[in-house]
Amino acid sequence: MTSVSGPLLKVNNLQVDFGSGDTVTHAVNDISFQIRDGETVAIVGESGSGKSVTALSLTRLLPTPPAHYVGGEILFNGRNTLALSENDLRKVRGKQIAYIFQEPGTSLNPVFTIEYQIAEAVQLHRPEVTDVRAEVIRALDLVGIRNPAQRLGDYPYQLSGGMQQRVMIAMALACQPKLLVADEPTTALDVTIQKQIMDLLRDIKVKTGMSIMLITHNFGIIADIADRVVVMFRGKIVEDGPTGEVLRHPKHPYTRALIDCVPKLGAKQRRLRAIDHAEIEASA
Amino acid sequence: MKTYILRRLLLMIPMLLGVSLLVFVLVYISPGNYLDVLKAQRDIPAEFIAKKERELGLDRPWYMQYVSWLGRTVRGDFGESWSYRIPVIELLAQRAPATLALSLTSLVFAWAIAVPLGVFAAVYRNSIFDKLSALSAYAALSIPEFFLALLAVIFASQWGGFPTGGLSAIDHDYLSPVGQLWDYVHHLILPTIVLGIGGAAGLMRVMRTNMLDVIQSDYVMTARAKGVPGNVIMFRHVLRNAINPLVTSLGFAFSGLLSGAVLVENVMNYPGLGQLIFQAFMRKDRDVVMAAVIIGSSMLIIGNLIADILLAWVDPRIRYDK
Amino acid sequence: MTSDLLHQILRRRAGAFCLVALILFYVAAFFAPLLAPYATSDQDLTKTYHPPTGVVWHEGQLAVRLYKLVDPTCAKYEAEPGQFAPIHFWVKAPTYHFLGLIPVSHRLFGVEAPARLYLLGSDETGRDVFSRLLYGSRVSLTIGLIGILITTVIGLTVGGLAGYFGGVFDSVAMRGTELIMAIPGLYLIIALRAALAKYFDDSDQIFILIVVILSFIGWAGTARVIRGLTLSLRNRPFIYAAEALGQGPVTILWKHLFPNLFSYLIVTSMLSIPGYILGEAALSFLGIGIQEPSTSWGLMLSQVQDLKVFMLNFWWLLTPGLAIFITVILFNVLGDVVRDIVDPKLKTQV
Amino acid sequence: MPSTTTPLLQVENLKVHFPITAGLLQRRVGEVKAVDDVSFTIERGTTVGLVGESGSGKTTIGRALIRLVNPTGGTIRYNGKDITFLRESQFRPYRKKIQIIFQDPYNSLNPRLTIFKIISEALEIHFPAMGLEQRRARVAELLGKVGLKPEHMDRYPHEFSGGQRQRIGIARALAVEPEFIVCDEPVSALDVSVQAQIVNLLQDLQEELGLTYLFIAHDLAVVEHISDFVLVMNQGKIVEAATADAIYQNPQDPYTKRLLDAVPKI
Amino acid sequence: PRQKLKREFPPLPKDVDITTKPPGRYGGIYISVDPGGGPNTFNYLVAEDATSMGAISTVLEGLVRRNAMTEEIIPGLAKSWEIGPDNKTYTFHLREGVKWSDGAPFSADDVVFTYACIYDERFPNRHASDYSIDGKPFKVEKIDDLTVRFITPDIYAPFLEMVGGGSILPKHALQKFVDNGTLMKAWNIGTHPREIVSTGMFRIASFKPGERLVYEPNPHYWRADSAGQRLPYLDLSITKFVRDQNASLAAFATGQSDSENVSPADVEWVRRGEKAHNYTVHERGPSTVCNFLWFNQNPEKDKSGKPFVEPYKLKWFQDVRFRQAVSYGINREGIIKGVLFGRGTPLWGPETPANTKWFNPDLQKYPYSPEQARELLKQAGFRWNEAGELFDSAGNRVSFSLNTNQENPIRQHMATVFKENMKDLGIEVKLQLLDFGTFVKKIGESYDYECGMLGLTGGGDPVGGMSVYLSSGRMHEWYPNQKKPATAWEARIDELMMKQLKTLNLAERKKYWFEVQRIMSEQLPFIYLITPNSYEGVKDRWENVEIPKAGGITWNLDEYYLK
Ligand SMILES: Nc1ncnc2c1ncn2[C@@H]1O[C@H](COP(=O)(O)OP(=O)(O)OP(=O)(O)O)[C@@H](O)[C@H]1O
Ligand SMILES: Nc1ncnc2c1ncn2[C@@H]1O[C@H](COP(=O)(O)OP(=O)(O)OP(=O)(O)O)[C@@H](O)[C@H]1O
Ligand SMILES: [Mg+2]
Ligand SMILES: [Mg+2]
Repeated sequence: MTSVSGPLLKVNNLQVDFGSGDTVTHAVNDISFQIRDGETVAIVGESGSGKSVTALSLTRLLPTPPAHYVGGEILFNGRNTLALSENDLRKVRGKQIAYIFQEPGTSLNPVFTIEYQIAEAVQLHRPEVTDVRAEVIRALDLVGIRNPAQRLGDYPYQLSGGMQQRVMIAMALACQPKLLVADEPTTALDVTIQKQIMDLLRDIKVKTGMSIMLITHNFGIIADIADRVVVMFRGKIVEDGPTGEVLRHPKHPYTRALIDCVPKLGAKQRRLRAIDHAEIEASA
Repeated sequence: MKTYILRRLLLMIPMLLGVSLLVFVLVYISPGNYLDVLKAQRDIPAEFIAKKERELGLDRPWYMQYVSWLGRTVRGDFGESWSYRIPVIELLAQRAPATLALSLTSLVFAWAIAVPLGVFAAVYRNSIFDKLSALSAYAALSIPEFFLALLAVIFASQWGGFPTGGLSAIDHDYLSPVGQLWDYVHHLILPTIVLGIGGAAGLMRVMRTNMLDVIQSDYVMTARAKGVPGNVIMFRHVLRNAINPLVTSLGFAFSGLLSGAVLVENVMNYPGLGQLIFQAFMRKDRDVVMAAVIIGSSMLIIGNLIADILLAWVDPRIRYDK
Repeated sequence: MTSDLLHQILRRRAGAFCLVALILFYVAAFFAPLLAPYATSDQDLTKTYHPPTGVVWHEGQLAVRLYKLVDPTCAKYEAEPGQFAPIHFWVKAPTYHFLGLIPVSHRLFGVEAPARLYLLGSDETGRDVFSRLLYGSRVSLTIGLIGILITTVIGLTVGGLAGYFGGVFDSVAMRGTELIMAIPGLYLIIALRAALAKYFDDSDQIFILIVVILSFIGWAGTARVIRGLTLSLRNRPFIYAAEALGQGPVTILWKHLFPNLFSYLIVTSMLSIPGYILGEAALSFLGIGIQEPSTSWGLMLSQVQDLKVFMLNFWWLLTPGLAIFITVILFNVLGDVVRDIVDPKLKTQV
Repeated sequence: MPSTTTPLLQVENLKVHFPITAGLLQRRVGEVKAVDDVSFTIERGTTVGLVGESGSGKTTIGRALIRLVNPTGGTIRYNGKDITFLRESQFRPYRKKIQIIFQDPYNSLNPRLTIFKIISEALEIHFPAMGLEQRRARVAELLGKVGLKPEHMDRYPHEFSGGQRQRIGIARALAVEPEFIVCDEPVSALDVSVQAQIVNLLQDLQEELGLTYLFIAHDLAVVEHISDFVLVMNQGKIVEAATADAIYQNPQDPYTKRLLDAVPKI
Repeated sequence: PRQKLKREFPPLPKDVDITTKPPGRYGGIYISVDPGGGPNTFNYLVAEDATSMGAISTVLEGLVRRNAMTEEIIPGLAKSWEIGPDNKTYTFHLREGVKWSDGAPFSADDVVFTYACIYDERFPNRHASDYSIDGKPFKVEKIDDLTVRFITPDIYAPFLEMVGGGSILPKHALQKFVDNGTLMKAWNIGTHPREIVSTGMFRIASFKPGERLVYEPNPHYWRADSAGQRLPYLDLSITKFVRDQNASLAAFATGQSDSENVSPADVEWVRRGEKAHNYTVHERGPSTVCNFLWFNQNPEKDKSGKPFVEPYKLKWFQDVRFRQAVSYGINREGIIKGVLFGRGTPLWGPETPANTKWFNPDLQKYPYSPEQARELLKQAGFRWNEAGELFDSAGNRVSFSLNTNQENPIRQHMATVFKENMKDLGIEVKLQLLDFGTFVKKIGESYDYECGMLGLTGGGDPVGGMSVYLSSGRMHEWYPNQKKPATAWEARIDELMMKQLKTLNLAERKKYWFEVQRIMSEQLPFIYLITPNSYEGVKDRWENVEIPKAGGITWNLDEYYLK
C-alpha cells in the first residue's frame, strides 16, 4: 500500500501553537521534513525545542485546545493526517504509526496490568495472534525484562522507571507499525539494555521495513542507528542531513555546539561544556 | 489483605456493640415509648398500661433492658415485635425480598444510566447533550422523592399502563408462573425509576467531573496512540480511573439494600422493609428497631469493606496493609 | 487568589450570569421584609387558593385585577371585569424589626386592603405565596451553603487524614464514620431534640441546630469518599515529593490533596445543596425544622404533596419547587464554571 | 556530635522487599527483593555514582534513604545517627538536609499547582521568614540556574516538555539548600547542553557548599565525570564499588564490563 | 386468565338469619382501601389498632350486631337475649346449627372459652379491663350448648354494645395455644389463612402483609336471603392497604377501586370523574373527628418544685372568661370556608353531629366575634396597650405557646389560623409542632406545656370517655389524675358520668350525657374547633349500599351485589 513514489511521511510547514492571544507559544514553528520507508530519522535538539510536540502532531494526539494546528500539513502515505476524521485517524494510530512516549511513568494507565496494556495493542492490531499472552511474554522478553511471565500481573507503579519504559517499547512494537515514533525511548535504560533495544529495533527494521522517527539526546545512539538527523532549535528545524554528514560536519552553529557538548567517557574535563545561547544567536 | 479483611470483620463486633448500645440509649431517651399510642387512646385504663409496661420490661432501668436484650441477641434471638407479636426475624424476612428487589433494581437502574450518561457528558463536554443532561440532573435532584413518587402515581393512574402501586396485582395468585414474574416486574418499574432517578442524577454529575479530570491524562493519550476505539478508551481506560468515589458510595448503597426507601414505599404502596422499619421507629417497637439497626449496621460495615476491597481492586495503587 | 477567581468567573458568560443572579437572590432574601408585601403569617381566609393576581397597566399606573370567588367548593376565582386596585409603592404596613433592630414600617409595594396582591397566588389559608417564598429563601438559600461548608471541612479533614495516614488512624476514623452512618438519623434527631429542647423557642437557634444536625449526619459519607480518593492519590510521586520536602501532613492535605480533590468537592457540594434544602423540610416534620408560620422552600413544598394541587391546578403552590430548581441550577452551573477555572488543563483555554 | 571523620551516610545491609500479590483479595504470592543486603558509605562533600541495570534497585535505594519506602532490614546512618526506623515526625528535621530529585519528573509534580507554588513550597517550609517577593525572586533565580525562564513560574507542569519538567524537579530540590541530594537520573531527559549546564551547576554547588550527592544515572560518561566513587548494582546487589577511575579503567565484575562495552560511540 | 371461583353451598343452619332485603345475584369482587397500612395481627387479644380490629371483627362475629343505619342492636350469633330484673344478668340464646368456617360447630363452649381467655392472667389484653367493673370480671356460664349467661358485678350500661358485640373465639382452634401458654402468639400475620376460622361473612383467602387482604365467602355463614341463597353474594372482597392516601385516591378516581374515603378538599375534583368512571361521592355529613384545644390548668409542681404552668398564666387559664374569649376569637367558619372548601362543621361540644344517638345540639355556641371576646377579656381584667397587645391586670403580656403534633395538615392550618386569630385579640401564640411521642409525653407525663391541640376520633358510647371526663381520669387533659375534683363543675361531671354508667335506661343516660356536654361547652376546658365533613366515594355498580353517618360503609357487605 505504500506509495512507491513519495516518502512515507512528509511534514510540510507544520506550525503548532499553545494558548492564544498574548500568551501564545509557538511550540513548533514552520517545520518540514520527511521520513522514507525503512528509514530511521533521528531528531535531536534542545530540551523544549518542540520535538515531542512534532511527534504528537503526526496523528493529532495533542488535545485541542490548548494546542492549535495553525498551519502546514502532515502527509502520511500521501494522506494529510491533519485533515483526517478522528475515526480514520484511529486506524492510522497504532497500526500505522506507533508511539513510545517520553514519560512512561505517566503514559501507562496506572490501574491496568502491563499484560493488559500490551495485550490490548496486540488484539487491536494483530487479530491473527491466538495466544495473546505468549505474545505479550515474548514482547517483554525482547525488550529485556527478566522473568517476563512473572511480571505480567504487575502494575506500572510496581516497575522501575526503566522497566516502564521498556513496557512502552514492547507495547509500541507489538503493534507492528509502519512508522515507529520513539520519543527518548532509552533515557531511563542502562547502556546494556539500551544496546539490546537498539539491536532489536534494527532487527525489526530489517525484517519489516519499519521506519523510525527517533527523538533522542544520545549522539551515541544516533551514530549507531540513525540514517538521517534532523536538528531542532526553538521550534524550528535548523539542520537536516545524513547522520555521518551532520555529526562530522555540522553546518548550523547550534548543531556544532551541541556535538561539542557531548561528554566523553574517559575524557578528563573539569567542567562539561554547555552552549552559550548568545553565541549561537550571534553566529546563526 | 486477608488479615486486613479478618481484622475488619473482627472489628465488627465492638462496632455492633457500640452501635447497639448507642441506639438503645437513643431509643430510651427519646421521648415516649411503645405504649404512647395506647396512652393516647381514651378508653384504655391506666392499669392495663402499667401491666403492659411490666410485660414488656419497660419499667426496668435501661441498662437492665439492654443487658437482657444483648443476652438474647447474642444467642441469635432478635426478640419479638411488640405490635405484631411475631419474631422480629420472621417479620423482617417477610418483607425483605420485596425491598431487596426494589433496592437492587433501582441501584442497577441508577448506575446503568448514570455511568454512561456521565461518560458521554464528559466526552461531549459543553454540547447540547451535556447541557440537557445537566439540566435534567438538577431537576431530578430538586424534586423531592415523594413528589416524584406522586407524579408517578398520577402518571400511572391517568395514563394506565402501569399499576398505581403495590407489589403485585390483585389477580396475582391466579396467574401463571411467568405471568407472576412479569407481574412483579411490572410493579417494580415505576418505583425503580422513582428511586433510581435521584441517585442517578448525583452519580452522573460526579461521574462526569471525574471523567473530565482523568480524560486529559497522558495514559489516555497512550491509549489513543495505540488506536484504541473511543468508547473503549472512555469506558475502560478512563472510567476505571474515574470511578473511585462511586465505588465508595457503592458501599453505602449496599447498606441501604435492606433498609428500603420509606417515602417511595409509602407513596407507591410498596410493602417493603423501609415502611415497616419506619413504622417501628415511629411506634418505638424496640426489638424491631434494634434488629433493623443491627442488620443495617452489619450491611454498612460489610458494604464498606466490600467497597474498600473493590477500591483496591480498581486502583492497584491503593494499599491498606502498611 | 479569590479576586482572581472572581475575575475569572465574571469573564465567563455563564459564570457571570449565575453569580449575579445568586447575588440578587441573596439580596432579595436579605431585604425580604421590605420586598414582601405581606408577612409570612398574614392570612385571609376569604381568599384561600387565590390564583396569581394579574398585574396590568390601568389608568396610568400599575394595578392588580380584582377577583371574585365563584365556586368555593373548588376555590374557583374569576377576574371581575373593570375592577382594579392600584399598586402603591412604599406603602405603610405593620412595623417589622429589620434584623431584630431597625424598625421598618413600610413595604416596597402593596395594594390597599381589602384588596390583596398575590403575585404568586395564595395558599390554604390565604397567605401570599410570593411573600412566603421571599422569606423562605432566607433559610433555604443559607442552609445548603453552611451545610456543605461544615460537611466539607469535617469530611475533608477526617477523610483526608485517614486516607493519608492509613493504618490505625484510618481504621479509627472510618469506624467512627461507620458509627455515625449506622445510627439511624431519625433517632439521633429526636434524641438531640430532646436534649436541646430548651433552646427551641428561638428560631435562629433552631436554624443553626438544623444545619448542625444535617451536617453532622452528612459528613461521614463525604469523609469516606474523600478517604477513597486520598488513598489513591496518596501513593503518587508528587505526594512523595512533598513529603520529601518535609511538608507536614495537614499542609500536604491542604495544599496538595485538596487541589486535586477540588473538582470532585465543588461538584458534589453543589449537588448536595438541594438535599439540604429538602432535608430541612423533613426535619420540620419531626418538629425541629423551621416551624409554621415561619417558612422555607422545603417546608412549603412538602406541604403541597397533595393531589388536589395537580387536579385543581393550583400550580402556583409548586413555585417553591421551581425556586429550588433555579437555585440548584445557578449553584451547579457556577460550580461547573469554578471547576473549569481551577482545572489547570482547561485553564489555558478560555 | 559526630566527628568530622564519620561519613555522612552509612548504609549497612539494607534490604527492601516488595510483596507480590494476586487476585481480588490480594493474596501474597511472593516478593521482589528490590534491594538485597546492600552496604556502602558516602563521605561528606563527595559524589557517589550509582549505576546498574534497569530495575536493579537504584531508585529503591534512593527512596529508602529518604524514607519514602520503608526498609525491610538493615541500618541507615546519617551523620552517625541511625535514621532507619525513625518515626515520620522524628525524621522531619532530616527532610531539609536530605533531598531527592525524582526519576519521574512529571508524576512528582503536583498537576494542580503552578511551578511557583511547587518550588516556593520548599522555601515556605524551610525558610519561613521569606516574604512573597523574596520567594518569587528566589524561585526565578532557581529557574534561571536550571535553564528555565522566570515567566515559566506561573505555568502548570503539563505545559512543559519532558526535559523542562525534570529541571523543575531539580530546582525544587535545590531550593531547600540541602546537605545531601539523591539525584535519581536527573539529567537523562536533557539534551547534552542542558545536561552539561546542570551537571556543572551541581558541581559548583558542591564546591561552594560542600554538598554530597548520590548520583544515579545511566550515562556512564556523566557518572564518570561527576563521581568520586562509583557503585555498580545488579539485581538488588552491589556488584562492584570503587573509585570512578578504577571502575572505568579496570572493571572487575563481568556486569560492569558489559556495561562499559555497551557504551555507544559517536 | 382468572380461574372461575368455585363456591360450596353446605346446608343452611337451622336458625339462619334471613335478610329483609330482596334477593340478589352471586358474583363480583369488591375492592376497598384501608389507609391503616394493614393489620398487625389477627389475634383478638393482641390487636390494638383499628385495622387489625376491623379484620378480626370481619371474621369473628359477636353475639349481637349493630345496625349502623338505625344504631340498633340486632341479633348476631345469638338469636335473642334477655336481661334479668337486676339489670346485671344477660342470657343469650345462640343460633342453632351455626358452624365455624371449617365446619366445626359453634356452641356456648366457644363463648365461655373466649371469656376464659380474656380473663386469663397469662394473656394480658385490653378487653380484660374493658370487661370488668372496678377490677371485677363478669361471670360467664354455659347453661347448655346453645345458652350462655353473663352476670356483671354491677350495672354496666354499655354491656350489650361493648360485650355483646365482642368477638367470640373458636375453642376448637385455639385451645391448644391456651394449653401451652402461647395464645398471644397465635393467629399472627404469618399464620396460614386457613387456620383462622371464621363465623363472619368472610374467611381469609390470602393475606399479603402490607399489601392486601383477600376475603372469600364463609361457606358456613349463618345469613341468607329470602330466596334461600347464602350470603354474601360477593365472590371476593379485597382490602388493599396503603400508607399514602394520594395513591389510593388516584386509583379510585380513575375507577380502579370500589370505595374510597374522600377528604373535603378533594371532593370537588373527584366528583368530576363520577360520570366517566361510574362512581358517586356521597356526603356523610360531619365526621367523628373532634378537634379541640385546651389550656393546661394543672396547678401542681414538678419534682424540682417548679410549677408546671407559670402561676400568672395558670390564673388566665383557670378563668372561664378567658377561655370563652378565646373561643369567641376563633374563626371556625373561616377555617371551614378557606381550608376545607366549605366542607366542615364547627364544633361546640364533645360529640360531633355524626354521633346521632348521643349528640346534643343544644349547647352554648361561640360564633366568631372578636368584639365579644374583647368584652369578656375586659371583664376579666385584661388590658391592651397602644400597639394592641394584651396584658393581664398584673401587667403580664398575654402570650403562650401551642403544642400539637405534626401529622395532620388540617390541624396545622387550624393552629396557624388560631395564632392569627389570637394576634387580632392582642394575644401572642407561639406554635410548637412536635412529633407524636414528645407530644404524648408532654400532655401525659411531664405536663410542661401551656396549650395543646389534639384531634380525637370520637363517637360511640359515652362510656368510652370515662377517662377523659372523670376528674381522676388519665385523659382529663387540662388537669388529669385529680385526687378530688378541683372545681364544682368537674365534680358535677364526675357525678353525671357515674350515673350514666350505672343505668340501662337510654333516655336517662342521654339526659346525663347531654348535661355533661353542656357543662363542657360552658366551662370550655376543651375549646372545640371544627370537624371536617366526611365523604365516601362508591362505585355505582353495587346494590344495597347503605352509608351510615359514622363507621365503615361496608358494615352490610354481605348484602352487596352487582346491579
Ligand atoms: N500544554 C502546553 N501548553 C503550553 N506550552 C506547552 C505545552 N506543551 C508543551 N509546551 C511547550 O512547547 C514547547 C515544546 O515542547 P516539547 O515537549 O515538544 O519539547 P521537547 O523538544 O520534546 O523537549 P524535551 O527534550 O525536553 O522533551 C516547550 O517550550 C513547552 O514548554
Ligand atoms: N512499589 C513497588 N512495588 C513492588 N515492586 C516494586 C515497587 N517499586 C519497585 N519495585 C520493584 O523493585 C525493583 C527495583 O526497582 P527500582 O525502581 O529500584 O529500579 P531502578 O534500579 O531504579 O531501575 P531503573 O533504572 O529502571 O529506574 C524492580 O524490580 C521493581 O519492579
Ligand atoms: Mg519531549
Ligand atoms: Mg529508577
